[in-house]
Amino acid sequence: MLMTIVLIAILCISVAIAGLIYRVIKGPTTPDRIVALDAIGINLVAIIALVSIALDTNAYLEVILLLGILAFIGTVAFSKYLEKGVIIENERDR
Amino acid sequence: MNGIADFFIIVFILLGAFLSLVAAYGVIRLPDVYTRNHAASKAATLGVMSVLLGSLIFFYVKDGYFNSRVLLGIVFIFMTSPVAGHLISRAAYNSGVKLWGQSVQDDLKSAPHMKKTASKDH
Amino acid sequence: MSLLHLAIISPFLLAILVPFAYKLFRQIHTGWFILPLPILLFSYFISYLSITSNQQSVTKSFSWIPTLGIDFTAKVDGLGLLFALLITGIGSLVVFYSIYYLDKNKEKLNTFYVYLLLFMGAMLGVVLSDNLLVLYTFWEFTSFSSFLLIGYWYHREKSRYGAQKSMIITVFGGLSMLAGIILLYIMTGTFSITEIIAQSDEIFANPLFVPALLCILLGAFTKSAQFPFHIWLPDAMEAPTPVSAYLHSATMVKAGIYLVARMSPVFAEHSLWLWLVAGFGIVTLFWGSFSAVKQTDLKSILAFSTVSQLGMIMSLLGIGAAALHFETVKDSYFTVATTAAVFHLINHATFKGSLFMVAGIVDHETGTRDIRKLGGLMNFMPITFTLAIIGTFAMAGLPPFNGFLSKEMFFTGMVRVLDMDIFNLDTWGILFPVIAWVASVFTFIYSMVLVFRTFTGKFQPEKLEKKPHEAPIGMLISPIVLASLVIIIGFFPNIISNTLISPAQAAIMPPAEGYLYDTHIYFWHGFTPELFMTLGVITLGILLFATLPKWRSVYGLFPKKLTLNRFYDGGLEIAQRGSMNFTKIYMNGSIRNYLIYIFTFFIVILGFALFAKDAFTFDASNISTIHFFEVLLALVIAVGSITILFAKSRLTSIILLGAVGYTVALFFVIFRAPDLALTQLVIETISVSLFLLCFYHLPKKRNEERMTFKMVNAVISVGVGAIVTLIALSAHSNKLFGSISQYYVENTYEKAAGKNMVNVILVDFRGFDTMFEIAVLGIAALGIFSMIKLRMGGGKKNENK
Amino acid sequence: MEILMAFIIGILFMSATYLMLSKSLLRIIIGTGLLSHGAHLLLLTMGGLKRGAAPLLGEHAPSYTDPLPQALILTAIVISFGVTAFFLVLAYRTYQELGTDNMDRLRGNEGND
Amino acid sequence: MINFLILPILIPLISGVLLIFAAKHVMLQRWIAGLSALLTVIFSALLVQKVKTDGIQTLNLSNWEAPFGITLVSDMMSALLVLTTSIVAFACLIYSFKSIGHEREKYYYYAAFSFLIVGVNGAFTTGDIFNLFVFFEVMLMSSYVLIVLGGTKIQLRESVKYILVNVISSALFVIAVGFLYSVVGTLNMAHISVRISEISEVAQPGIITVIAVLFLIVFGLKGAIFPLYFWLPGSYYAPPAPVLALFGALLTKVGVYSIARTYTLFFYHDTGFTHQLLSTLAILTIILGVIGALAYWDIKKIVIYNIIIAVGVILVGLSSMTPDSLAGSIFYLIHDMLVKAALFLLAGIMAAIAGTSNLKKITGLIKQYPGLGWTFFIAALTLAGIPPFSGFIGKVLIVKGGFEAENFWGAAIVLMSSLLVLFSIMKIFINGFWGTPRAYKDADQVPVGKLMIAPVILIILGVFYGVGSEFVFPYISQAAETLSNPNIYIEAVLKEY
Amino acid sequence: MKTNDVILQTATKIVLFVIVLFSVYIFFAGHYTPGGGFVGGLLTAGAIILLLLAFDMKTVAKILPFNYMNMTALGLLIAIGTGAGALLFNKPFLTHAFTYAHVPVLGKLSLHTAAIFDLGVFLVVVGVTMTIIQTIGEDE
Repeated sequence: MLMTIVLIAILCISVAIAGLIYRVIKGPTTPDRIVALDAIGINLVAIIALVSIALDTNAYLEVILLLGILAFIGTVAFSKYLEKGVIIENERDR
Repeated sequence: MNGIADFFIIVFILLGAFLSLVAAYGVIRLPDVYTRNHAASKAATLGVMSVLLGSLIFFYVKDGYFNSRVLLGIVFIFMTSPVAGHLISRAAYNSGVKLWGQSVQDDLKSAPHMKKTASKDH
Repeated sequence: MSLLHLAIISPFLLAILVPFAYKLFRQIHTGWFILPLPILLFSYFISYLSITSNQQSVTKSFSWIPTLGIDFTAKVDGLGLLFALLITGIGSLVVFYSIYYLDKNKEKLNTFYVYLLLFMGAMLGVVLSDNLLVLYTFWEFTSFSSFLLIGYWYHREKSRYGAQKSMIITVFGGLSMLAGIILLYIMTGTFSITEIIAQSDEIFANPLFVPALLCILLGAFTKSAQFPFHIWLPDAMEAPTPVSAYLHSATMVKAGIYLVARMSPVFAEHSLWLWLVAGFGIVTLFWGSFSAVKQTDLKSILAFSTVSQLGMIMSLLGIGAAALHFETVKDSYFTVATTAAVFHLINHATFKGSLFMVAGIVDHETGTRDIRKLGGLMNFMPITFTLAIIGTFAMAGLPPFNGFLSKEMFFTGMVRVLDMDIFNLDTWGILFPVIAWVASVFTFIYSMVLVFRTFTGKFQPEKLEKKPHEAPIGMLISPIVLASLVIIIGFFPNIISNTLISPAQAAIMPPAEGYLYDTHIYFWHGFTPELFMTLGVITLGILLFATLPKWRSVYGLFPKKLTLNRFYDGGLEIAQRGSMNFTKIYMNGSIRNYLIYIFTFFIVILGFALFAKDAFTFDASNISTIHFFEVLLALVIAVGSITILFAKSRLTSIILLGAVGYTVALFFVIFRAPDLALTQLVIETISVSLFLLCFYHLPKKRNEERMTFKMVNAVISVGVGAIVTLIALSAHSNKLFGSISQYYVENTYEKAAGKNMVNVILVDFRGFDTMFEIAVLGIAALGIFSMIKLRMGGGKKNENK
Repeated sequence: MEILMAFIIGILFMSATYLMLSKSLLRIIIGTGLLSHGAHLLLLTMGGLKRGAAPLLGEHAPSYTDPLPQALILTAIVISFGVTAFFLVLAYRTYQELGTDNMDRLRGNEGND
Repeated sequence: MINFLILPILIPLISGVLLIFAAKHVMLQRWIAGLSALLTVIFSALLVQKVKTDGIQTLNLSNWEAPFGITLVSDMMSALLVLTTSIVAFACLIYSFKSIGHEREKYYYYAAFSFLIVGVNGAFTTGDIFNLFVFFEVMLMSSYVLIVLGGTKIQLRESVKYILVNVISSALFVIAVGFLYSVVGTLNMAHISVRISEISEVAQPGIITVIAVLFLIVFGLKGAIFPLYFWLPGSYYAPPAPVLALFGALLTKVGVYSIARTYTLFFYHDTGFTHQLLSTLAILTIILGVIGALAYWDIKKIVIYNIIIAVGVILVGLSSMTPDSLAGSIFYLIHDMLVKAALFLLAGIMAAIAGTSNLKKITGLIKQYPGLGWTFFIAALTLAGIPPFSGFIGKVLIVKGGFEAENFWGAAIVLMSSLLVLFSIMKIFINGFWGTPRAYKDADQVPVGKLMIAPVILIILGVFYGVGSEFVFPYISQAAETLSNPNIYIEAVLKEY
Repeated sequence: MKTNDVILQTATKIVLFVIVLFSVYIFFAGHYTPGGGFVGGLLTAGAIILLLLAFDMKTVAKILPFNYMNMTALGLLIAIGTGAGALLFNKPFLTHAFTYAHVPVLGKLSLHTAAIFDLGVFLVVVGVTMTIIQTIGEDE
C-alpha cells in the first residue's frame, strides 16, 4: 500500500519536474528559467525523500538538506547575477 | 508500523505530490514570471514540505526518533523558499522583465530609485 | 689494461692535453707536442714485427662490459700490425707535414690536433680490436673524427656539405655493419672475431649467414668508398690537405678493406662474397679512374684516383677469396691476388700520401689547385716536381716504382679469374681482365694529367694568387720520405714480403698449421700476358693523353641529372621536403583532426580486437531488475545528452549538462551510493556555476558547422558509443572473479572503526588515493590562480589588482 | 539494469565524442563533462548494480553493494571536477587573450616553416 | 625502514606544499625546491641500492595487506626510473633558477614542478592500477599548470589541445580500470596478474585482449605512440625550455613505463596479438617520428619529434619480449630520459641566445660558445646511439632481441632510425653551430655558463652510463628479469601466493 | 545602482548558521553515515559563497581573513602529516590508529586519526573552492 502510494507520488513529481524542464527550456525570460530551476531543486528534494521511503533507508537524508541548501544558493546566485550582472561584488557601493 | 501513522504518511505524501503537480501546472500555464514565481515558491514549497513531513513520520515510526536532518531540512526550506522567491521577483523586476499585459497594479513603478539600470540579458 | 691498450688509447689521452698545451704555449706550434706520439707508437709497433713475421699473434684482453660479451680485446697479428704501422707511420709524417702546412697564427690548431688524435686512436682501435663491437665503436669514431676534420673550416658551405655527406654515408654503412655484427653474434654467441672464425664452418648453413654477409659488406663498401657509395670521398677533400693525405687516402678509407680482409675467413667460403667483393671492386676501379680524368681540381683527381685504387684492392681481395672458396690456400694460384692486395695497399699508401702532400704544397704555394690555372711550375719548384713524377709514375704502374710491381700482380690475379667456375664466372669472368685493363689505361691518363698539367706547359702567373716558389724544407721532408719508400720498395720489394705481406696474408687466409706463405715478389715474370697488358696500357695511355682535348667531350655525353651526386642531393632534398609536406598535411594544428585520428583508431582497433578475438559475449543471467523510474531517468539522460548536440543556445546546453549531472546523481541514489550522490550534487552545482561564470565571457557568435562536418562527427561518435557499449556488455558478462570488496564489508568496523564503508575506504583503506586526489585539487587551484593573475602575454592586466 | 546502463553509457560517450569534435570551445568542455559522467557511471555499473543495501554498516543488511567502485568514483569525480574547473578557466583566459573560441582559429603552426 | 620507498614521493610532495606557503619569497623557494630535489636524488639512489641488495621493496600503505589496500612496489625498473626522474628533475630545476624568471617563480612554478615529480615518481612506484590513475592525474594536473604558466598566447592555445587530449585519455583510463575490475574484481597489479594468468592458462579470454588494447590506447595517448601522438609536437612547443625538458624527458616515459608494466605483468598470454600490435605501432611510430624530425628546420621541433622516435624504439624492444630486448628497452628508456632532458636544455640555451628556435636564423654559435657546441655534439652522438655513449648498448640489445624474436623489420627500422636521428640532430649542429658566426641582439643577457651546468651534469651522467655500462648493467638485468618473469613481482607483493 | 539586500542579508545570517552546523555534522559523521571531509568542505565553502553573495568580497575578507591558498596547503600538510606520523612508529605510511575514549557527558567516543586526515581533506576542499571562486570573482 505505502509502496504503491510512494511510487505514485514519485510519478507525480516526475511529471511535475518534466513540466518544469519544459519551462526551463522554453523560457521566455531568464527569470522564468530560474523560477523553474528553483522549483526543480525543491521537487528533487521531495523525490529523494520518497526514494528513501521506497528503499526503506535513511542513507539519503543528508542529500535532502544538501539539495535544499544548493537550490537556495543557486537561486540567490542566479538572481543576483540577473540583477547586478555580477555574482560576487568586490566592494559593495553604498 | 501502525495504521494511523501509515494514514498520515500517505496523506502527507499524496498531498505533497498533488501540490507539486499543481505548482508545475502553474509554472507552465501562468502568464508572466511574477505569477509563475508565486506558484513555484508557494505551492511547490508547501508540497515538498508535506512530503518531507510524511517521510519524517515514516522514519519516526521506523527508528523511534525524529530524524534531525529531515527536520532541519523542513526548517531550512521553510526559511529559504520565501527569500528565494523574493530575490527572483526582485531580480526579474529590476532586470526589466515586463509584467503580464493584464496586470492591474505595479507599486514599484513610481519608486524613482528603482529604475531599471541593469541590462536585460547579459 | 696492458701496454698495448695504453698504446691504442694514448692518442685519446693526449687529445685531452692538447687544449692546455695550446693555451699555455701559444708561441710553439702545437704540432710539435703531437709529433712524438705517432713516432713513439710506430717504433713500439715495429717491435711486434718479430712476433708476427713468425705468423704468431699477441692477444691482450681487458674487460669492458663482460656481461654483454664486450671485452676490449686487442690482438696484434700480421694484418693488424700492417695497418697499425701504416697509421702511425703515415701519421707521423702527416703531423710533421701539418706543422708547416697549417699556420699557427691563423688556424685553430687545438681543435685540429684533437680531431687528428681522436682519429689516430680510433683507427688503431679498429685494426687492433678482436671484439666486433669494440671494433664498431672505434669504427664510428673514425667516421666522426673524419666528419669533424672535413668540417674543420666550418664557415665554408662546401665543408659543411662534405662533412654531412661523409657522415651520412659512412654511418649508414656503420649501422648496417652493426646489424651484421649482431647477426653474427646471434649465430655464434660471441663478438670475438677469433672465435667467430673458429665457428665459421658451422654458421655457413645458417639462414642468417647471407644477411650478415651483406650487412657487413655494406659497411665495408661505404667506408672504403666503393661504387656507388664513393660519392662522399671527393667532397671530403674540403678537409685540410694533411687530413686528406692521412684519412682519405692512406688510412681511414682502408678500414673497409681491412674489414673485408678481416672477415674473409668467415665469409669467403660463400661464392656470393667472392662475387660481390670482386664485382664491386672492379666496377669501382673503372668508375673511379674514368671519372678522375675529367676532374680539374688536383685533389679531386686524387680523390677519384683513391676511389679507383681502393676498388682495385677490393677486387683483388675478392678474387683472392677464391682460394678459400676452393680451399686451395696452399696453392698460390689464387692467393697471388691476396698478396697483390696487401702489397698494393702498402704501395698506395706511400705514393698517394706523397701525391697528396705534393698537391698540398702546390695549393699552399700558389693558392689554387685548379689545373686549368696551373702549369709550368717545374721551374719554380723542382723538388716538388720530382716528387710528383715519382708518385704519379708509381700510380700509373710504370717501372721501376713499386706501383709497377703491384700492377703486374694485379693483372695476374685478374687473368686467373678466367679459371674459376663458380656462378657465371666462366662466361662473364672475361670482363674482369678487360675492365681492369681499360681502367688501367685511364689510370695512366690521369696520372699524366696530374703531373704534366701542373708542372709543365705554360706558366700562367696572372691566374695565381701568390707568386710560386719552392716549399720550405719542412714541408718537403714528409713527401720525400714517402717517395723514397716508393723507390726502395720498387727496387727491393722483398724486404717487406716476409715481414709484412706474408703475415698479413696469413691473417686474411689462415693457412694450415705451420704453413708459411711465400710471397716473394719478382720483377721479371717472363713474357706473360701481364707484361703485354702493361705495354698496351702505356702505349694506349700515351696516345689518349696526347689527344685528350679531342675526346674530352665524351664526358659531356653523360646527362647531369643522372649522376650519383644528383641522386644523393635530390634524395635528401626530397626526403626533407617530402617529410615536411607530409607532416604539414596531418600536423595542421587542428585538434579536431587529431581527435578524429585518435577516435578512429579507437574504434577500428577495439572493434577489430572484439571481432578477431571473438570477445563479444552477452550474458543476461547476472543482471539486476529495472524499475520504471529508472527507465525514466535513463530517458532523461539519453534525451538530455542528445539534446545538447542540437542545442542552439549555450545557456541551454549548460543547463542540460547540469540536468544530466543531476540525473547521474539520482542514479547514484538509486544504485545505493549515498556518498556519491552527495558529492555529485555539490560538484555538479559548482561545475554548472563555473560554466555559467566562464561562459559569460565567451563570445556569443555560434561557430557554423557544415553538414559534412556534422556527418563525420556523427559517424565517429556513434562508433565510439557503440564500442564502449559492446565492451561494457562483454565485460559485465565476464565477471570471472568475485570482487575483493567482501574484505571491506567484513573489516570496516572491526579493524577500521567505521561504518560508512565508502568513507572508510577513502580515508583508510585507500587513503593514499584521497591524499593525492586532494593534491590534484590543490594543484588545480594553483593553476587557476596563476592563470588568472599571471599574464605574460600582454593581455590586459587585472584592474582590481 | 546493467544492460540498460551499458546503452546509457554508450549514449553518453557518443554525445561526448560528438561535442568534443565540434568547433566551439564551450561545447568541447561540455563534451568532456559528459565524458566523465559516462566514465563514472560505467565504473559503477562494472561493480554490479543494486546487489544489496547502501554500503553503510548501520543498515544491518544481509548484503551490501560493492563499496570499492563507489570510492573509486568519488576520487574520479573530484579529480574530474578539478580538471573541468581548470579547463573552464583556461577557455576563459584563451578567449580573453586570443579573442576566439573557435578551435579552427586556434590552430597555430609555430616552427612549421 | 619500511617506508623507504615512499620518500621519493613524499619529499617533493612536502616541499611542494611548503612552496605554496613560500610563494612570495623567491630565494626561499629556490632553496626549498633545490634541497628537496637533492634529497630526492639521494634517497632514490639509496633506494636503488636497497632494491639491489634486498630485492623488491613493497609497502602496504595504511598497513592493509596486499590486495586490499594500496601497495607501493619498488622493483628495480621502477627504482631506476625514479632515480632517473629525480636526477632529471634536479637538473631542470637548476636550469630553471637562471632562466624561468621571477614572474613565474612567484606564481607557484616550483610548487607545480615539485608536484609533477610527485606524480611521475608515484606513477613509477605504485602497485595499484587505480592509484596509477591518481598519480597520472597528479602528474597531468601539474603539467597543465606548468604548460600554461605565464599565459602567453601560444601557451594558452596549445594547453587547450593538450588538456583536451589528456582528459579523454583519463576518461578512457577510468573505463579501462572499470572493465578490468569487472572481469577480475581487483585492483592490485600483482593480484590482477595472478587472476589473469589463472583464467588464461589455456588461452587468454578475448575480453582481456580487448582490455589490453584499451590500455594500450590509454597509455599510448600519454606515451605518444602512433597514431595517438599528434597532439604532442604542438603542445610541447609552447612551454619554456626547462618545462619542455621535463615534459620531454618524463611524461611520455611514464606512458611507456605503464605499457611496459601492464604488457609484461598482465597481458603476456596472447603476445601473438597484443605484442604484434604493439610492435607494428612501434614501427610506425618510429617511421612517422623520423619523418617529422626530418621535416622541420626548428630546433625544438626536431628534438620533439625525436621523443616520438625514442618511444617507438623502446616499444620495439618491449614488443620482442626477450630478456635481452627488455633489458635493452629499460636501458634505452633511462638513457633517453637523461639525454632528452639535456638536449632540450641545450636547445633552450641556443634559442635563448639567438632569440629564436628557427634553425635558418641561427648560425656559427660554436665560435663564441664552444662549450655549448661540444656538449651538444656529444648529446647528439649519445642520442643517435653512437658507441660508446649510452644509446648504443640499449639499441644493440633491442636490435639483438628483435632479431632473436624474428622481428626483423622492427630491428632494421630501429637501426636505420639511428641514422636519421643522427641526420636530424646533426642538422642542428651543422647549421646552428657551424657556419659563419654572427651577433645576436640579446645574447649578452643569457647566463650561458650557469645554464650549462644542468645539461653538462646530465651529459656526464649519460656518458658514464654508456661507458660504464658494466656498473649499470647488473641493475638493468635485474630489472629486466622482473619484467620477463612476473612471478618475482607477484611473490614480492602477495607474500602468500 | 543602489539596492538594499536587507532581506537576503538577514536570512543569510540564519541560514549560514544552519549550513555550517550541517557541514560540521556531515564532516564528523562521515565515518559512519554518508558525508565526510569532502562534502563537508564543499558545504562550508557553499556557506562562504552565500556570504559573498549577500555581502561583498571586502566585507567577507574582513570577517574571514584567510588566505585560501595557504589554507589549501595547510590542509595538504595536515593530511600528509597524519600519514607521515606513522613513519615515526615505523609503521607503513598512512597507518591510522583509533581508540575509544569515555567522555563523561557524551559517552563512548571514538578517537580516530582518520578524522585528522579528513580534516586535511576538509581544509583543502574549502581552500580550493574559495580560491577558485575568489580569483574568478576578482577578475570579473
